[in-house]
Amino acid sequence: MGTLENQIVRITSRLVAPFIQVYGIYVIIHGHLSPGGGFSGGAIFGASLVLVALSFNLEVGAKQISHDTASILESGGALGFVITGLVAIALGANFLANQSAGFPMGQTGQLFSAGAIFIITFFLGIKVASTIVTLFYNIIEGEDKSGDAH
Amino acid sequence: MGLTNHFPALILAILLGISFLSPILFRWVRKASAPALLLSLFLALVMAVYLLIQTTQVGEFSYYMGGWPPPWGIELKINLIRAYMLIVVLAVSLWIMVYALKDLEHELKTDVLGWYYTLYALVVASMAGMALTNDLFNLFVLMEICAISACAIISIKEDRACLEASFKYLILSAMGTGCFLLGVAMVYMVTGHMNYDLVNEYLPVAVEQYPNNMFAASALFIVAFGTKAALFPLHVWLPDAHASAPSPSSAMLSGLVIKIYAFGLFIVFYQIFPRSLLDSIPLNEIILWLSSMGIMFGSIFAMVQVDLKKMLAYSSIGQIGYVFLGIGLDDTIAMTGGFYHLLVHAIMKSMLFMCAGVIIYTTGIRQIKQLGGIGQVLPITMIAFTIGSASMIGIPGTGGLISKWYLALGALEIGRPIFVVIILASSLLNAIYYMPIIVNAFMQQEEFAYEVKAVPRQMLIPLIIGMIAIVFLGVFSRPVIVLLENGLQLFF
Amino acid sequence: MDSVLFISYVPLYVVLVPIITSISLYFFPESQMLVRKAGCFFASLFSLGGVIWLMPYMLEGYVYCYLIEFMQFGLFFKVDIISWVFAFLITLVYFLSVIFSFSYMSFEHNLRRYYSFLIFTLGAILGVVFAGDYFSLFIFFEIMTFSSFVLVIHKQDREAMQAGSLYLYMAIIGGLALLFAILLLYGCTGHLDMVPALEVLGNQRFSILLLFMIGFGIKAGLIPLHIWLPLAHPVAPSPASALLSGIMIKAGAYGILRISLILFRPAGEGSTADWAFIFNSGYILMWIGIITMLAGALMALLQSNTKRILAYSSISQMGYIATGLGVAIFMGLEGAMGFTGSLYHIANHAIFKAGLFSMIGVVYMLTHELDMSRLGGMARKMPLVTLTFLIAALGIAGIPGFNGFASKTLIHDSLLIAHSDLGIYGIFVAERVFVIASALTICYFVKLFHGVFLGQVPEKLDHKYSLSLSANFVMVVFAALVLITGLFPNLLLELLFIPGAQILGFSDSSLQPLFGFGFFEWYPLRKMLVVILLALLIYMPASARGWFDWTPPPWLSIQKVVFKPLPQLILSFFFRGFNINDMAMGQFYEHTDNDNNKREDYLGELEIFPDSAHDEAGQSAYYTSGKGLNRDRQLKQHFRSFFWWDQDQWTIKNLNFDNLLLVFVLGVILFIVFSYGS
Amino acid sequence: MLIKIAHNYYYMVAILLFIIGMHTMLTHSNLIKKVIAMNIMDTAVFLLFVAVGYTYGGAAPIVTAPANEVLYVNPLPGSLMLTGIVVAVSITAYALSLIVKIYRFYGTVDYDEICLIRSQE
Repeated sequence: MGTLENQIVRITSRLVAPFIQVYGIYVIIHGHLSPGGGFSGGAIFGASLVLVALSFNLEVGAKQISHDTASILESGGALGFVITGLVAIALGANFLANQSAGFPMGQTGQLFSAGAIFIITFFLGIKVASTIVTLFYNIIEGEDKSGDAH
Repeated sequence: MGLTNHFPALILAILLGISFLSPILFRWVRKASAPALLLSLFLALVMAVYLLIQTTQVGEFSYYMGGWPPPWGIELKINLIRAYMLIVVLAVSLWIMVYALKDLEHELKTDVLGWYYTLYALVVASMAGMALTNDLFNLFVLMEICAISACAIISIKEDRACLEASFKYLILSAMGTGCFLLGVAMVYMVTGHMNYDLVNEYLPVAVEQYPNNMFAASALFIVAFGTKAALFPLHVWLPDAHASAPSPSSAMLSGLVIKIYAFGLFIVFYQIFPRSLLDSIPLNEIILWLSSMGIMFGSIFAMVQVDLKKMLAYSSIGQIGYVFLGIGLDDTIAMTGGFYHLLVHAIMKSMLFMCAGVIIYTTGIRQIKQLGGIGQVLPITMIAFTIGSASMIGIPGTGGLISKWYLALGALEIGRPIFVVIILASSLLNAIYYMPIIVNAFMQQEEFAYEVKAVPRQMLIPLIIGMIAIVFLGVFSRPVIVLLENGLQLFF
Repeated sequence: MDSVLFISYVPLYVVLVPIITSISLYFFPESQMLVRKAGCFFASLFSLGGVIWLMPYMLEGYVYCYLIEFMQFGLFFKVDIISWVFAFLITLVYFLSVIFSFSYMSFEHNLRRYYSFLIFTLGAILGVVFAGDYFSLFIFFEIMTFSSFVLVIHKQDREAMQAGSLYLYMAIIGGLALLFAILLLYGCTGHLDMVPALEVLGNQRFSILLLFMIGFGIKAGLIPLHIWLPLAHPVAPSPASALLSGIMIKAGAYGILRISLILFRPAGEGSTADWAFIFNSGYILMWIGIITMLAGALMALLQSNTKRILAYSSISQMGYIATGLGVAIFMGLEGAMGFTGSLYHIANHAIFKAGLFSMIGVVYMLTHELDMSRLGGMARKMPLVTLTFLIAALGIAGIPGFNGFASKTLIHDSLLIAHSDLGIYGIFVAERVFVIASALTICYFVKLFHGVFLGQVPEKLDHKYSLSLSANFVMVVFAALVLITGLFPNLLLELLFIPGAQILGFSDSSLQPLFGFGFFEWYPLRKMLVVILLALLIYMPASARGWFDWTPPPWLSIQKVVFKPLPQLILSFFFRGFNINDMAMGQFYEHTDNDNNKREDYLGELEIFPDSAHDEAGQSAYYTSGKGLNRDRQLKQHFRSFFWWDQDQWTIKNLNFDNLLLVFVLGVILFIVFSYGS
Repeated sequence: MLIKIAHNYYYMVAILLFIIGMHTMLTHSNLIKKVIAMNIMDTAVFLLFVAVGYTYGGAAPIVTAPANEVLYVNPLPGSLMLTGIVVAVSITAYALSLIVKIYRFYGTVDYDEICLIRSQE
């Protein structure tokens, strides 16, 4: 359906989406430096993907990130979090330990600082973004099936 | 030194890890997913047993997440009672999972099995976390995780009853956790801490300064835990949720999930609240009377049920009352009984739900009146049912008697024989609704009228284990009782 | 008497061997009857042998056996001579019943279950009498109840199921009463040993005694707790009836004996125990016994079913035992005669009642007929049965030369002594009632004997009967036991019962007359003659005018008057409450399944209910509450219009209601907390 | 009394929000509105928490600022509430997905209508 409103929405969202994504990534990787972090950034990033899928259709959305990929990423993000915690144990400190486990702390205020926090935030970002996408797909697909059921 | 120091965190890490891993495993290496879940539950159980042994040797000890001590970091604390809870949770969930593997194939679609394992591991992980954590806010988060995943293992079976029941459960438990969070906010406002021990340290002063605040908080806590644990008038969600869920979920929910909240209330009452608060306002009285009403009404409601699983669910309302009675009686002996009942009921109610699951699996029957003569065709299942019911009634030789004995003794100890009467009356009511089922199942003259599938061995073995466990708990109760008595001394 | 302690595991083996045998026999396939019979035979023989082996130790002291860590309190066996008497009776009667089962049960179904539970019950009953503390006693008592339940409902027809469910519920109530009593006792004393403890019980002694009496009285069949007995004993297979009537009810008597003569006794010398309390409890027990005796005998006279006569006769004979015990209690340390009398009667009753049930069982086995009106003339067909039955009946009637005579004489004498010592008129009345009840006993046995063995043989039953050797053996042994005991009454008295009385601390002056008691002197014989004459006086006119066929009106039945309405009332109260509760609280217990979502959910529930109510009490409760249904419906409408909400929407899934409930509870708790706090 | 209340106005706002949420929960039959009400209730508690942690004139507790700043806002409630929000979001998402499925069965998300449909079956 190529109505005008549709076109406006599509073009705008196509224009805006990359910026949103970049901003999301920014928020994620600056989680230890400024307000924000894995959850906020992930939510922003995930919203951009949802935006694309909403303004176009499911196939286009799926080209960006498919349902399966999203759910695998979701598990992977959470697993990464747990593994980071376990790495600390392997390094001889407590679970989820940071400096005491010997993660490099870097210079305060720099991007690569705060040791494991950075990694954890990153994994969290992946997890949250993919969760939002998965939720979206789940609900949308449920709607689709309901059309058949009625 | 070494890996064993990290066991408290490793238990959680392993359970969370497997819960995130299992959808991936299920997608790529389908055969490995179920054994991996069992293996990790088993590993966690081994660690929990190790923790228990360690506590008996060195006493209470803490684990700081990330190496941060309490005011800043999250603290996991292990003492005898917590280790006991942990073992109960892990052992019973491992046992249920063995049964579930077969039953779920029948009750669920294949493609959601991986997600079921995820949710199951999440429920177990959150319960283990609730047993271990020493931080109010963590407790809140874990309660929410537990609530969502518990709802999800109901609604994963997509029929209407399950969906509605789990929606209702979700809303009510969200209200419950809302109340809990409000209570936590009030405690935080006056103490500035979340850690149990620190809160406990600062509360006596705070109670004197802001009594109203703490009164409100205590009421909120009771309602929050009461809703979650199905304390009597707040139990409304339970029968639907537990009856409509797939049988392993019912076993899990009735056996463990409601218990962990009772444990939470125990922690709040006896570890967080100062004695002066409990003495000045009748919190224990409220718990006592609510639980007594639950014991009586749960049994009475169960009597008129026609659906087997629904009857079991109502019976759970009565039985959770015993645990709360133990908490409310405020006496070491009674509390020992309550905690013992927690274990015994976890096993027997799970086993009864498994029996119901076997009956549904093999015959498709849910109505009680259709069960006449079923003992001839499903002997082991019905013997398991008999032993479970006997334990519910409190027949000697089963664990139910021991817990009732201790509860009643505790009630006498503090001079409240009325609760003994309630316990015994409820035993009678239990007999009235369990006995006819057993008698009809075994002694009816007519043949069983329905078609019966063969029972898979995988479903029978857990039942046999359960029978042995109940009889064992009834006969050799001493070690557990001693453990509980030692563990409860910390709180008095 | 110096009592020596022996530590031996024989009591444990004696209890465990039958139990283990029974469990292992259950796993044998149905077809291997020989193994099963042999297993039962040898298990009961082993128990008998073990009990006999214990005898020399018994005469010198106690045997202890302690299993620590078992069931929380440890399993504790302590066998003294009183326990031993019971155990010996149990194993002896069991041994004979097992042999009798071989021939009797060969035409029955479900033998695997029968033999397993038969022999299991043996272990449980032995556990009851060997138990050295109240907790062990309670455990075995309950196990005994549940395993004997299976024997009661063996036939599985409607009658058996009804009797069984009544038995089960009564027994569970009894068990809970026992548990409560034991809990209270433990709360008072801090231990559960069987030692005198009247002083420490304080204010709770009355409730403890009452609860114990309810718990044991249900098993013992004392009026008014006897209602299950005449239903349950006749429906069981005859060997099992023999055990139920001969042995099982003695467990109740054993409990009463242990409670009243050991627990409710002052501890040691110079204690300030409340003898008035002891006297009152004994006096009441005696009267319960007297009433039980008379009412049981009267009810037995009015029955026409042979096994039911025997069941009522059991109730009546339990009355004798209770009377003897009551006298022993209220006479304090002077009550040795009453005690020995009732212990003697327990032994005698076990033998002749088990024998009588076996003989009636033989008749039933051969003719498949229990009703006296359709039997008759069996004396010609089964001479041996007739002879043995006659001996056993003479025993129970208390004719000199048979065993019942000795024990009844002792109990009667104890009443006379009590009257002459205390001079209470009530005891005199009791003694007269005793005589009348004894006469009635003779009457109903004459009636029973006449109905079954004399008269014309009905045409249907007029053929030749042959009987297996084992059944003959069992009957002959029972008759021989009756005769031996009856002819040498002092033998057992001096060997077992007097030492038993010595354990309980009865004074020497009261024990003295029992040595060399002159049973066959003119004085006791004269009493018996009076009884026989009285019996003839009653029987002649009554049988001629057909008084024995009178059916008592329903309002005389305790079951109809008290025991049925009571649960009905309670249940219907709950259902009614349930109903109102339902209206007010939004039907929250209702079903969510598709097929149960009718608007009038509660009505639907009630209509389904009769099928799911498995016993009469439940069903009648349903009907009682059903009567009020219309009124309730109107009430419901009223309630609906009362709230400003539209009540129609308040169904199970109504979250509004649930949330409101939550808020309401929160509000109530807040209110309570604040009202107390400030 | 009134002045006390006025000083603690944020508590009052939080309680007001909580009551609004509860009222919506109780009176509205639309399931989605119920979920929204749940969120309002949660938000009330979050507000309360954050208000508890706030210090008048305090700055954001970021280490990059020069060290002469003395007053910091307590960061703990804020970060805890972030977790709380995550939890609330996940519950909302789950509740909404359940509502979608309930809609599939009944064709409506209104509670009264669901009851009506069920009573007519």
